[in-house]
Amino acid sequence: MISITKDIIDQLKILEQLKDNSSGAVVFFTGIVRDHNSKEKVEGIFYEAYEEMVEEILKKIEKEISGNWNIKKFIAIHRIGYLKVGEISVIVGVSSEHRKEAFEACSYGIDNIKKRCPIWKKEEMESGDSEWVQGVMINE
Amino acid sequence: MISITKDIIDQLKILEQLKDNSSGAVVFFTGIVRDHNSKEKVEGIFYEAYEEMVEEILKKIEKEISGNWNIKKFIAIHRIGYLKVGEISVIVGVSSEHRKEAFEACSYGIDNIKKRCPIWKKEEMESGDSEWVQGVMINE
Amino acid sequence: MKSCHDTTLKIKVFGIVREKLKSDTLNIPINNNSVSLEEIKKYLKEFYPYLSKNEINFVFAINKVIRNENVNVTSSDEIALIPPISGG
Amino acid sequence: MKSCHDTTLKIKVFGIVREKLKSDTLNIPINNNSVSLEEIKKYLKEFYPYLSKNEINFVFAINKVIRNENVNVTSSDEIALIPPISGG
Repeated sequence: MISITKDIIDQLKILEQLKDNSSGAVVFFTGIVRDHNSKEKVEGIFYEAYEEMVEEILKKIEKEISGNWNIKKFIAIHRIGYLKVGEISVIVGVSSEHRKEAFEACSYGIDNIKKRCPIWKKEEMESGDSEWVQGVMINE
Repeated sequence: MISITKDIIDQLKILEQLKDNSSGAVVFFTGIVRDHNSKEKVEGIFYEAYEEMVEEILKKIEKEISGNWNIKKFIAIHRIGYLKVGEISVIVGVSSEHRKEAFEACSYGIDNIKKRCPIWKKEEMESGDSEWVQGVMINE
Repeated sequence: MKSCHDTTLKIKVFGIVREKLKSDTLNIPINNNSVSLEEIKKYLKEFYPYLSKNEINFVFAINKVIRNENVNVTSSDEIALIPPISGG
Repeated sequence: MKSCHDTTLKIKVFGIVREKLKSDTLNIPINNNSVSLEEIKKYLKEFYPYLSKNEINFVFAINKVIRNENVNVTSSDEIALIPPISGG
């Protein structure tokens, strides 16, 4: 299950959805809005996406993961809009029989979301300033 | 925070405890009682531990992790007693500024729990049979 | 008599580019049925000085696929300008 | 006159060993103040035939630390027999 959403990400619901009685391992990654960047205190982050393209790429990543690892369930959700410090921006969860696969697939998922999804963020500082984060060229 | 417990593991509580506004990443592993082994349907698993020694080793692992990775919080809990299919036997969670550290530390945590903690399990099959799982020599 | 500018290409823009140019779509008038990405780039850099600054790098996505080659596009294609990304 | 068996070492056992031997503690009478792990092993294998079977491998933990060397222990040490582990 993959998606891009404006809603608060409900971790417990996702943990429930990952549950599978034939799986022995669940690995779960969450990205959280930090209270600082390298220079300043941060109050929140505004995320913007080319939504339709992000969904296409998330589908591709899901397919690559199912092809490369023997996993049971895969969930990847990226939130957009304004998020306060401590809120979850992205979540990647994998369940599988054995933990090695779950770790590898989860790590592949988040790495590829960051490398390939057209999403942009603007940090809103405590000082009142705001700044678009200098990103990396898309590698899709 | 490390512990060995007879109680049901409350994932949401642990996710809350891992939360830290200065951390950008949380990685979370759960081991779950599977409904099968290589031959048979499983109904539950009985876990037994040399509890005091497990706690010593969990403390060591925690210390190694704090020494080797720049992380914010580390939680490792192993449950003992009788667990039904779908219940969580072990949980390892890490929060850190960046995801690489969280993935590595979490994976190190569960690998070392499996290699070094004196814990034993006996599978209770649907057939009514039960069997101690052939383990690995402790590597502590 | 045919008008000089028959068609308009719409280019989606996001993030810092959308903000700086104060629009989520850039319109490019074209004479022909199709036009190459290089020509679009040239046009954009001419009419949107912000995009000719060195610090803003971008690639195009055509129909939600990144195209690094200099392909031709028409007004029926979905074209987007993708500056450096920072999701996660 | 000193008794032949002055002291008793207590050995904690777990898992399949505990179940097979129907006890979580094995008592070993010793003559001296201290005894080596090799001697304990020899005694256990003699008096608990289950432990001399090939399929059951084990090591000792002394005061919660695995000791592979043939150290000496006394009755004040916490001694445990650790068969292959299977946590997680």
